[in-house]
Amino acid sequence: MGSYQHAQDNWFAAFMIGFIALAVLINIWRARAGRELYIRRIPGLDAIDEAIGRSTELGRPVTMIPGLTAFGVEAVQALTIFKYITKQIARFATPMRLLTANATVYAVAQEAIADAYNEAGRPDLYDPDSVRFLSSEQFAFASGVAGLLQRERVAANFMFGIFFAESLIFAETGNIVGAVQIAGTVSITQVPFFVAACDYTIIGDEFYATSAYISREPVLLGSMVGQDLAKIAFGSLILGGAVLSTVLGADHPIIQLLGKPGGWEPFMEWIRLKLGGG
Amino acid sequence: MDWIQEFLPLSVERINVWIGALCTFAIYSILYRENPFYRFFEHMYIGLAAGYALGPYLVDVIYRYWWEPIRADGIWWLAFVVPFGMYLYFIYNEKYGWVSRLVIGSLIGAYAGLTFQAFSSRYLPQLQGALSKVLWYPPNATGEIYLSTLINNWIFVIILLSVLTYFTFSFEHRGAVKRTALVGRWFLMIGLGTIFGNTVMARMALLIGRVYYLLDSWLMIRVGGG
Amino acid sequence: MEQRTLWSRMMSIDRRILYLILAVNIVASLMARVAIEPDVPPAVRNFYETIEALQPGDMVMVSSTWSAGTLAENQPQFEAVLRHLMRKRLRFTIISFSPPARDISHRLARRLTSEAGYVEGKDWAHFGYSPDIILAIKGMSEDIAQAIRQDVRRAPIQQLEVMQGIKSLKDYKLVVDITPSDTLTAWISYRPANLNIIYCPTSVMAAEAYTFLDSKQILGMITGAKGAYEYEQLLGIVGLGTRFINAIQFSHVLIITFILLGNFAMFMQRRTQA
Amino acid sequence: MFDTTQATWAAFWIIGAFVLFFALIPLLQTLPPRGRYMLIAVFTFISGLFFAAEFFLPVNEEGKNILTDPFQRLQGSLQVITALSLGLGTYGLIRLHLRNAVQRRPQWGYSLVLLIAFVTMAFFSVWNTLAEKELLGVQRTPLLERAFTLLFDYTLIQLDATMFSLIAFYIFSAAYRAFRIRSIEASILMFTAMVVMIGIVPLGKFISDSMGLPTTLTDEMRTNPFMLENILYNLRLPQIANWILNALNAPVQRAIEFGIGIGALAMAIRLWLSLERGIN
Repeated sequence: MGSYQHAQDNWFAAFMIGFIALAVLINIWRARAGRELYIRRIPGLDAIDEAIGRSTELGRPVTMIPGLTAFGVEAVQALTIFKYITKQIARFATPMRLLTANATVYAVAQEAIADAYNEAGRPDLYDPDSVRFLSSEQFAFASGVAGLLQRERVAANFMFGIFFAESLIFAETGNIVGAVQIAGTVSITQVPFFVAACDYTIIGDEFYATSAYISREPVLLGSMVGQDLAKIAFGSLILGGAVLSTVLGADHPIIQLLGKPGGWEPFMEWIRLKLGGG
Repeated sequence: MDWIQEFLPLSVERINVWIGALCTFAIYSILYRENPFYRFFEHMYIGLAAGYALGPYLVDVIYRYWWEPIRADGIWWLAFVVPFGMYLYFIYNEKYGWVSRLVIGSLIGAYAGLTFQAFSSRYLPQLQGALSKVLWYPPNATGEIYLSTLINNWIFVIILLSVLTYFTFSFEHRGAVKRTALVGRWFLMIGLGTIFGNTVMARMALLIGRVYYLLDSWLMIRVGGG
Repeated sequence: MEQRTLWSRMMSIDRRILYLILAVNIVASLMARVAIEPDVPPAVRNFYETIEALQPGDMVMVSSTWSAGTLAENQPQFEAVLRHLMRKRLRFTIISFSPPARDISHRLARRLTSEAGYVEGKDWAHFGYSPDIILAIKGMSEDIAQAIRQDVRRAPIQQLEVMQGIKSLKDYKLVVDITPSDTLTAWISYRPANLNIIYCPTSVMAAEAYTFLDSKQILGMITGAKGAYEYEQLLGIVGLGTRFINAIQFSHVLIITFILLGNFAMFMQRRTQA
Repeated sequence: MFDTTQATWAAFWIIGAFVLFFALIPLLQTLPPRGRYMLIAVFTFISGLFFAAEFFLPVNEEGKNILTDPFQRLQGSLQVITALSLGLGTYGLIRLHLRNAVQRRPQWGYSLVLLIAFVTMAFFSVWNTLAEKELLGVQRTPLLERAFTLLFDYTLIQLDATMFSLIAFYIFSAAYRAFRIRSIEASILMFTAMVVMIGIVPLGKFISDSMGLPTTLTDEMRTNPFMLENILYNLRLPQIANWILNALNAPVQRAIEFGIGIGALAMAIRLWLSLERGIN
């Protein structure tokens, strides 16, 4: 199947992009104007809460790892989740460690964790040494994390962000020390290993939904709701299109219009014929 | 004895191969435990990789796309491109760091603008491919349609829709929707399982390539192939 | 003190012993001379047929972005693809989107082409390193001479004999993307409308590409070194893929055995504890 | 060969441009924070608008609109800026290790190793690319050949390949010690993985052949789906593995793709309009 050089190849593309852009922008605007947008509580959050509960029972520390995530959208969202976890454990004075591989993420994390203790009303519990920059080299970072997980026999291990092959080493070590492990990542290639070695895994878009749910940030919420509308549109098109294809045949101009590059011309031709003939 | 003669690092070529083997063993020594030998070669690796990139950056990019056009074609306005790009390097400076965001902003803007073509070319043909799957023998079919094709089309549409349902967040999942989403997560696991299997194969192949080097180039043992 | 049963000891086996088992398995299966014929999957067959369908003199773009990190997966593919292109007497140009890939592909291509009597500049050319794949593809789609300017040896594009009758990517018949990273989606997104793509990913990226095979956005795929082996069988040559395949499949057997063993040991340990 | 007047003019332009752009910085510095933010947002928006408009504006018979040719001319300079942004990583790395070495921080010896490797390789790499193009009168010498082969083919490539192959050991160890069939979903994942891992290698064919399953698909089998041979044929491991990959895996990947695509479009719009918080 071909590709698009310009929107003119099939104006349906411009229509779809316009629809999604409007759905996102209108919802962001609604959220900013103070409308309460709804996002469901995903099961991953229950898993997080359960893991927090277990670690407070054991009294051993909790680790949070943003992996090699560079500073960007995912890092900000991972820190939102870490901040939430820190606020929960602050109430029980459970110690925590946040281990980073990126200098910028490290600086922002320090601030976020200090904030979390303040917001939980326990600024006295904040220990600047609990947020650490280990190394920016992949395997040096991984072995640093593995060493710490083993030495401190952590009770729960949270991994959120973007991960590469080093994820295996974290998950394996966490498993050996018997920690409850929750992972959340948009790196699809690492998800299988997390599913195999962790207690619960938050997959792909769920990661963004989790941080939007926690932070209630209008831009994230609005965007999430807008994206949902787009997914519903895609789903309906697939369902409707499959039925139409079955009835009209898969080569019908209407079916070609719905996304095929160059599908606009045959469709207009067909319309002209219909109008001229009818 | 001939093998020993050839094996030993007595020629330039063999010294090179031995150095290659040394590098391999140095990195593998971390499997035993963290050690200075490994650290030494790790840092050498990072330094070499960074230094190597300079040649292609300077000659394939800066010379080819900047200096040549200014000098040979007299496109004078290109002279402004590198100074503007150099604003990036203020990023570590606290006072002037913000000017780097002008360049980063332009790059981000460019990629955002390019996304519209990517969205159309990459995703819409996939959408069209999914919605043109026929679910029953069509009335005006060209060519024969097998029952197996129809079954696979049904499976395709059902899996696609249930996984999409799993990834919706703006409404409560209840009843049938909840069950569909749950099944969606299970289907997702099939896709992840295939990624798992393929990833294992890839990782093993990389190790096999290394062992092959040691056997074939270093120890000079003819390997595999039936 | 925890009671040390057989199962708990099995569970806490030193990982260095595991590493050794894997290494021994690979050395042994590399040395083994077992040859099992493959069952060539449709994706590989289509890959082969797509190149077979081209006419001598047709132009092919080889996008080669792999470097040493994935050498074992991509080198067998690269070698087999170049051999196939030269056997069909096709013209080709190579471009790389990572710095080390530039030198690796150029050095390897020089060796392979000289064996087949291909002349650089006349039968093939290397466009060097380009830092941004999207801009390069979009640029080449309109005018290669303007977008690339000169090949790695500083020969202006217009003066290369291999480029005769070729103005832009629209005049190419095929793209072969040999890659360990996300270059395929850039080719899919920004290529000229009717330029076909065939794909040589590392196995890690292969599973995700089946959706593109289904939608015909790529016409064929060879999966890592294993795919290279199947492709070599179709070509009737012995390459690196053929040398690696035994070690690949026996490492799979080993991994599966140990996943099951680990789970069994854990299950038994829990039972004895309870 | 080398036209000196042309080169002098080029150098003149370049020096002028550098002076101009660096003189501009104190001027930019007078902007208040809000003004700086606005300026960044404007830069982001305008560069995005250019590419968006190139895509959306109607085209003539040649498939071009008014922005297609300007894009062609800008292409090279955008490549230069991309390369400079890639070079930023190198700059940060060298800056960090230079500081480690100069201030004698702990483990500064390793930083020194890194710097020496960097300088040596950079020297030969630049020399190599210059010699390739016979630029500035640089020639290919035996020393260059020998040093570059040693540093590139027998050191960098070997280290790079070995680094990546370490993961195989980690996967194997994790497979034994951490991959647990602890839930329905982990069971589905593991089972699929195992079937695929055996089915896609020749061993899968070997096992199926030795079980006596039919080896080829005849036309009769194709048209008659309920024939016993056809059912048996489809139970071959390679067939099952391929069916999993093509029929079950493809729609899953497509659903993931749709999620990514819609998400990427939404994020592009947020970044383009500078709506993303915490980043800018």
